[in-house]
Amino acid sequence: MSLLSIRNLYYDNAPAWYTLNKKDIFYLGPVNFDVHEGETFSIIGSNNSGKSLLGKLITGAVPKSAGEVLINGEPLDNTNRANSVRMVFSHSSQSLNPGISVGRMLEEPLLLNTTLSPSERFDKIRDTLRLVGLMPDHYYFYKHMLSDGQQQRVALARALILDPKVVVADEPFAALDPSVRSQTVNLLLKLQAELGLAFIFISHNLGIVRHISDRTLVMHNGEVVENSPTQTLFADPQHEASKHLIHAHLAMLKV
Amino acid sequence: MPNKLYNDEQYPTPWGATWREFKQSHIALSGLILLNIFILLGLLGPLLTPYEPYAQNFQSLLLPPSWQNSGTIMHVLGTDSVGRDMLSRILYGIQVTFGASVILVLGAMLIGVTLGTLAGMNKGVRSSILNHILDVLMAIPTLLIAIIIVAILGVGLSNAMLAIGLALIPRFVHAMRDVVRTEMSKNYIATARLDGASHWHIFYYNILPNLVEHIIVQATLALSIAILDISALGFLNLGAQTLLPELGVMVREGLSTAYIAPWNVLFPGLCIFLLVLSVNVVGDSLRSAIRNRLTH
Amino acid sequence: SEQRSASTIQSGIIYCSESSPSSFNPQLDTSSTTVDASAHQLYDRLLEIDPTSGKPLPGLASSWRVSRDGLTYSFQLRPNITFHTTDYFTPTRTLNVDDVIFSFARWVEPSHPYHQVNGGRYPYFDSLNLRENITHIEKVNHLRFTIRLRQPDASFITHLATDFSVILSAEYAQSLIQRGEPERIDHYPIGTGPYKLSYYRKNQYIRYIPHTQYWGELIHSGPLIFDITPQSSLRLAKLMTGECDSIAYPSQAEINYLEGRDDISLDQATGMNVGFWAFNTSKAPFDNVLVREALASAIDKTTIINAVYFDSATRSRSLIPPNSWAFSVDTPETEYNPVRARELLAQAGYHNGFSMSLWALPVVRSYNPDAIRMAELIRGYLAEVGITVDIVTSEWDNFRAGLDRGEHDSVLIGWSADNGDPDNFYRPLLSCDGIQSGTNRAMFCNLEYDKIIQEALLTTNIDQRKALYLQANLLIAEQIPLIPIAHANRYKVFRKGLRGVMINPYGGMRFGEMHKVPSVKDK
Amino acid sequence: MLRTLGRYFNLFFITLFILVGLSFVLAFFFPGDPIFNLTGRPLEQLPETPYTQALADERWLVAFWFYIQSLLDGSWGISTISGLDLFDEVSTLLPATIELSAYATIIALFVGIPLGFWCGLKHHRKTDYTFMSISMLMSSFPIFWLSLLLILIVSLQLGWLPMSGRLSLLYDIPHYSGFILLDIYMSDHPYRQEAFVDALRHMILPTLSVAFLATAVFLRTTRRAVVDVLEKDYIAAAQTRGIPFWKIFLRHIMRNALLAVLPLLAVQVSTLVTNVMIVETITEWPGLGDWLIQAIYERDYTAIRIGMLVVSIVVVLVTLLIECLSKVFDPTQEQFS
Amino acid sequence: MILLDIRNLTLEIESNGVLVKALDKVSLSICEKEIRALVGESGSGKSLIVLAISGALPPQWIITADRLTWRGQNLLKMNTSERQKIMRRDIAVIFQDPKAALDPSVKLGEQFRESIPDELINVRWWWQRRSEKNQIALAQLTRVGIKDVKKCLNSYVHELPDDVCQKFMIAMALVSQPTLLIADDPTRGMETSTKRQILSLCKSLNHNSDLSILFVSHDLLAISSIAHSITVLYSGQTVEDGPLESVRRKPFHPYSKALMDSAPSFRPELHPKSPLTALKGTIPTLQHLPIGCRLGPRCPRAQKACVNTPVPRTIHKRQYRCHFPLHIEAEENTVDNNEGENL
Ligand SMILES: Nc1ncnc2c1ncn2[C@@H]1O[C@H](COP(=O)(O)OP(=O)(O)OP(=O)(O)O)[C@@H](O)[C@H]1O
Ligand SMILES: Nc1ncnc2c1ncn2[C@@H]1O[C@H](COP(=O)(O)OP(=O)(O)OP(=O)(O)O)[C@@H](O)[C@H]1O
Ligand SMILES: [Mg+2]
Ligand SMILES: [Mg+2]
Repeated sequence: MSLLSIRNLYYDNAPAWYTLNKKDIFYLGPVNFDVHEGETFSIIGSNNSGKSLLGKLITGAVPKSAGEVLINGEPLDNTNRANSVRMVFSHSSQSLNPGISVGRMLEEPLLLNTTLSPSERFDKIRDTLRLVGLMPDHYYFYKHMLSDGQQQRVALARALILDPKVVVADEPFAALDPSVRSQTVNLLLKLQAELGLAFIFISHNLGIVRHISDRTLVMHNGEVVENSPTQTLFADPQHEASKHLIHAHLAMLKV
Repeated sequence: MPNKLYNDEQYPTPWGATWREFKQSHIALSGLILLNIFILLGLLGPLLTPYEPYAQNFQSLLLPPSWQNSGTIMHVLGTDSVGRDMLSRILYGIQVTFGASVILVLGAMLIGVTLGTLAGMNKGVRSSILNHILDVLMAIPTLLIAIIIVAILGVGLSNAMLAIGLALIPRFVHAMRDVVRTEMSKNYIATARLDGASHWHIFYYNILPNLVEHIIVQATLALSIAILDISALGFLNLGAQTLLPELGVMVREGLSTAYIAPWNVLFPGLCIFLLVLSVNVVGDSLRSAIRNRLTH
Repeated sequence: SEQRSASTIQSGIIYCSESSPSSFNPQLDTSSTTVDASAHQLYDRLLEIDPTSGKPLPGLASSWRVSRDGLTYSFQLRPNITFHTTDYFTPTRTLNVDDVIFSFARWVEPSHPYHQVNGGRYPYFDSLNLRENITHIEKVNHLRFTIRLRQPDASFITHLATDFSVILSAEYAQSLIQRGEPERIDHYPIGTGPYKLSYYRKNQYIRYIPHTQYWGELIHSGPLIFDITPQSSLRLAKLMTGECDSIAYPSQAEINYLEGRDDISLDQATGMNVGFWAFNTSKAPFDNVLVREALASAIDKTTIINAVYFDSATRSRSLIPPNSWAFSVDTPETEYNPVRARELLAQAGYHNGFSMSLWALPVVRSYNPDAIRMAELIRGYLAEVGITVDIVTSEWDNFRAGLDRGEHDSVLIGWSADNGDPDNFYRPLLSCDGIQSGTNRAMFCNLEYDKIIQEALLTTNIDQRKALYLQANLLIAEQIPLIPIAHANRYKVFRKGLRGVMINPYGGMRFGEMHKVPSVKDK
Repeated sequence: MLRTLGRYFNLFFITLFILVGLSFVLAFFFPGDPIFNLTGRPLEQLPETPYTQALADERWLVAFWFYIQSLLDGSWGISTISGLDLFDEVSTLLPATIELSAYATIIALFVGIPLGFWCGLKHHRKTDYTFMSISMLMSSFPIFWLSLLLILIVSLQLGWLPMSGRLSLLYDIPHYSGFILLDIYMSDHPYRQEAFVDALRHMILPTLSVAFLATAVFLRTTRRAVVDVLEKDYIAAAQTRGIPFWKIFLRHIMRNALLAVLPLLAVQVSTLVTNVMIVETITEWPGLGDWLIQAIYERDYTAIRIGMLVVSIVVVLVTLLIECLSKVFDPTQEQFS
Repeated sequence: MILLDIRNLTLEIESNGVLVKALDKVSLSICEKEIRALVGESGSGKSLIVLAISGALPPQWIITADRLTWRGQNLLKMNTSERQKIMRRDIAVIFQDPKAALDPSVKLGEQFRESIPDELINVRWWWQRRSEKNQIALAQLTRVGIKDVKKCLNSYVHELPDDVCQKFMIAMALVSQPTLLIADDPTRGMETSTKRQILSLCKSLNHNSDLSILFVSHDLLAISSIAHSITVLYSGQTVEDGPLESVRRKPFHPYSKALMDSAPSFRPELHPKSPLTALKGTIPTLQHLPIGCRLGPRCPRAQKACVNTPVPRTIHKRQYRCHFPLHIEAEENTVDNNEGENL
């Protein structure tokens, strides 16, 4: 049975009749897919195809227009969301609060979603910091004292601290350079192996996608155009859009 | 070993970084020292004053400051036309003017920050109406509000404070609304919201720590406005009344003898000037310290 | 032409006055502001008073006669006296008896159509109760008339020469009635005086232009401007920068300062005025003589005078200043004695003192340049005998209204004489009638006192009158309805270029005789 | 852009309505009889009109409707103290206030903004620090004290300039527009030239007092904006494209800095008006501020009501105008926040 | 011929009162027709080099170099107008953040026209210039693959998505027909197909119009598909420099090796989901630079000698700075490799 199922997810931001400020209208959907335990599920697609939006829809950061997100067969809502599906946002300079320390940042989900005592919380935070390869001392650090890679780890720690089942990561490596990126990739792989996490991984870097993901979903203009195992996709893309992306990637490799 | 990298170093908190930037400037430090002196004088003034502010010494009317030929050391800054010691009155005046300003700024801040946060955190019709009304209110000059309030409630320091407070609230609202709104669009707020945080929690836990500095900067701005306005209203006889040793009132009272005893106008005015200057310097330096901290 | 234009424009006189007149008719208002702005500029009287001797001189009336019984006065008017021609009125005839009769009838006859216009109160005449005394005014021919009195009044002639007995235009009044705007008569005045009104902006300025057909001598050819400047310090400043040629009521503190300047002239004379502290005797505890005496002995007048008047005033013993013929040195005074003040208070039953309001005149007046400062000083003294003082001061109109309603416990105010007669002090300030007319701020009504001052009017014998006034002084010293504080000197402060300035101890400013010589420095 | 204009137009009318409503309601808050506060006369003395009828019957909503009408046709009531028609009063006083504020603003703009640019371009150099310190000192002056000091020194000590008023009262200039220089120019007064010079001399002190503070503020805001713009990547990028500095300055620096300064200036309008009002009372400039403050001393509630309405409408109008301009010119702000 | 020659470029920044060397003796040269890649971790100073070349550094920073020349002319000694001339005609720069490098208040069309040098248009009258410039703009934008060109020229920056701005910047840089294009991370966040399009454009310009490129990026895949030579930067120091192929095959510097290994695309042999090789730790911040070789604390081969800054050494057109390089069986390398790895 699948851990996370997306059923007929739709999104559109067609403005209501009374709003004067008509924004660009974007339609997304229908989206259907399943994610299994311990699986890495990648979403690729061209710019503005709605990948990030899909990620937000899944986690509930943006309200969906229609459809269902099921976790273990149950609809995802405010009561079970925090413990099951967590999001790591793409732009790292805005994903951590500069005004509070790492410890407080990590404590927040615990405060809101658990009934742990302060000392238990502290222990949990320390463990999670270790888990993502940081030191307990980082508890007292502020955002500006951390390097990009460390910041990404903190964001990850924040996502992991509630022992979720699914982590949605939107371009977690985009701001990282190759060597730190490798560290983080290794970390993710390790965590997945240890905790049985499912990852939904949104990226432009097809090299990494190919390396770490089990299934890949291709989006184009808000629609899912292909959803197949990664190796199959890279070997034989079906849709025009996927062909475009994958051939371009392979072409660069060949040189 | 590699992770020990940072351990031997004391990293400042955001506050510490601001302070470090702040104290690099001599001007900022002198401003701060001056401001602290004023705060001390405001608190301890009554203990330091050589005379009661109302005590009239009929033997020494309109004495010039002590460094002038006919001045005496008994009245360092001279006396006014009813023989009250200038220095004592100024010390009390600092307490009245500065104290009233601080109190009213605190009040306006409390209300303004609350409203501003509400406006910033709520999108939609509610906040946009609130915003427009407040923007319009902000455009109405303080003096006008003071006039209306005086017309309704009569003159007096507390009414002047009320008027200036009313005029200051929109400033706080405006500033806070903008800051909160940008904060609200940050990803970490979205993350917190996904954790099921309530509005109040988001505000208290996530936004407030980033807001404090802005609030302080706004407060210094407001404080200098408040001091200027309170004394201006006192000067115009729309605020504190004749008998209160308020600095603006003292300038007005000194005016009747301005040509014979210019120190009666000079010293209280100078005191307001220095008070405002110190607040401005501190506020301005704080602002640039925050800016520098963010860029470094 | 440069030269010519410069001199003509500079020949205008600017006088910095202290506040806005409430109207341009001194019959309606005894305040010096109104008087200064109208009495001698816009109007003439039947008679004038010689400022030095105090004797009556011919005015619009070229001659007059008093009957032997002192009850009939007959007057002969000058012929061919023209009224002002302005944008709002063009006269068709010259002055005649109708105008005089109208001017008197307005305040004498309650049934007169103009009597109620603009308030219907004529404070000067009301306080003297003159109306009761005039039986009728009779036209003999168009330039001759007689006035008949009920009983002889030694001061009647002087009353006719005061600032308030101005002659208005009956023709103008008639035309206003026809247009249905009678209230304009006091705001858009028509008179026979040396100047006519050109423009008035409340709180800003009054512009007069010369009345070219003036019957008297008119030396000055430029405009006359009253620059209304309530702040005394600002008036002084304007005088120094040359923005004013003369100013009203220089603050006493500034006089010394002005003496040192060579571009400014300073004339002074003891004023016919008195500044005093009046107790509201209709209110407890001030209805108690002991309390009043205690208050009187609690303050040190000398210090107060020094602080407020800066040696430019005479300490007063009684209501009248020393330069009045009725003045007598024998009047006793309450000494400064705080110990006794406490004892008196204790006797009156106020062992722990009490609190009272002290109303301080909010404007500068010749008799009190700075009532607020005086009030602060008094508060200091009273605190020492255990009395808490709440100083009340508000805008002048409100202030007066409050006084009229008797809301005050005590008030710092004063009186400037309108003519040289001592009755002008004694009657308005403390007689029972004075309460009605709003001049008796002590709300003091003592039949014995009224009897004394009434008697003093019936005789023309100076010694007899003087004795009677001394008797009144004694009564005041015993009852202490008010504490006379000082008689301020009158000053005329003007720039050196101004000529023809004269101090009139009895009344308002006269600009008719002034003119300006542009000095080298001014250019 | 049209939409922005339309929105501001709407906003202005809504604001106007609120202010008019406020002034109507104020009449009830002020001490005394609301009808008297609205018209300046007691009910008995009022002529029989639908408006007075509505007032008498206490049908306040209807009365409010007529009140708006009466405001529109200029019958604003009379002053309780002077008895003068308020519309006439305001129309003579308002130009004086506008004149003073306008000249002060112009001076501040023409001194403060170029200096601000200069300091911004030379930022962190000696001149910049000097100007910054000076402007910091300048902006800390209490306006009334500053004005007094100027009078004490320039007028009284040095005797260079007259200290009060708008024109020596000796010149009898008829009132056409209310703007004194224009009126003198239009009049056929024989001493026109001297009057003109005199008016200019009178103008200097009050204008300078107001401009002094405004200049300091303008200088600081402009400098800040310029420094901020200079630190932007696009300036560096333009430089690396080899575009000459003056072109960069004109097209990029000036434009963006001014766009950043403009909304800040809108906030300054109310401070400016407050300062103008205070200076008016000190230098006896016959404007609305002096008049209003006089009115409050005398509890002239009809005058306060109208004065407050007029001043706030003018201020709001100017503020909205500036904001609207900045929205129109600033493409990044096109949305209506 | 060498176009741009940088030798021992040092840049000192004041940070909290102390001067720190953000760039420490960086050397780099670009020949005619060469495409050189500049890689390095985030914060290693790549953008600073770009700024130093283009002369856009804040004036208070101290820049020193043995050589910083353009076709033999010393750029540091030039006055503004001479330098401007070179920047206008020969060198084009694309900044890292395209949106920030465009003026928000000026329409893109105007900015584009502004950067077209007058020499490129040969029309008689000045009023024809505008339309001529517009023609050029249209052509250029179409070339980089912007779809709605007219709309793009009529928009402000904030109205366009990131990737369009990026392409716009590239088009604007290329319009002056420069000899050298310096592109700071031009393909960040681009989808693969667009990226490829841009890269082939660069390539063809390099081929046909002899355009040299300094290509600054993290994207090893993109680099490997386009660059001829590579310079690797670590924490403000050049660690290795040489032809791309040989560096990729046999990196001398441990850091270069780690870098090459980190790209899974380069290692088809790697099993999916197997861990990638990575150095421990992170790049030091400017305030805490280690002395000597800055990789020291993270280097698997580090030894005591590493506290001294290694001097650059050259072998077969390749340069490296390491005391204990890989793949070089040099006799002076006395230290046992195992010991290094345990450290
Ligand atoms: N609340 C929202 N959050 C994100 N995108 C939204 C939202 N509402 C509308 N959109 C629109 O969705 C479209 C898709 O944007 P999205 O960021 O998901 O693309 P993307 O595939 O992530 O692109 P990129 O590869 O550049 O990150 C955009 O045009 C955006 O305007
Ligand atoms: N304006 C500045 N003030 C102070 N330090 C700066 C400034 N700009 C850059 N730095 C510092 O210089 C170092 C090099 O930064 P640079 O921007 O060149 O890195 P980069 O290699 O371009 O990184 P990225 O790949 O993320 O673009 C960094 O440590 C950075 O903190
Ligand atoms: Mg995205
Ligand atoms: Mg960079």
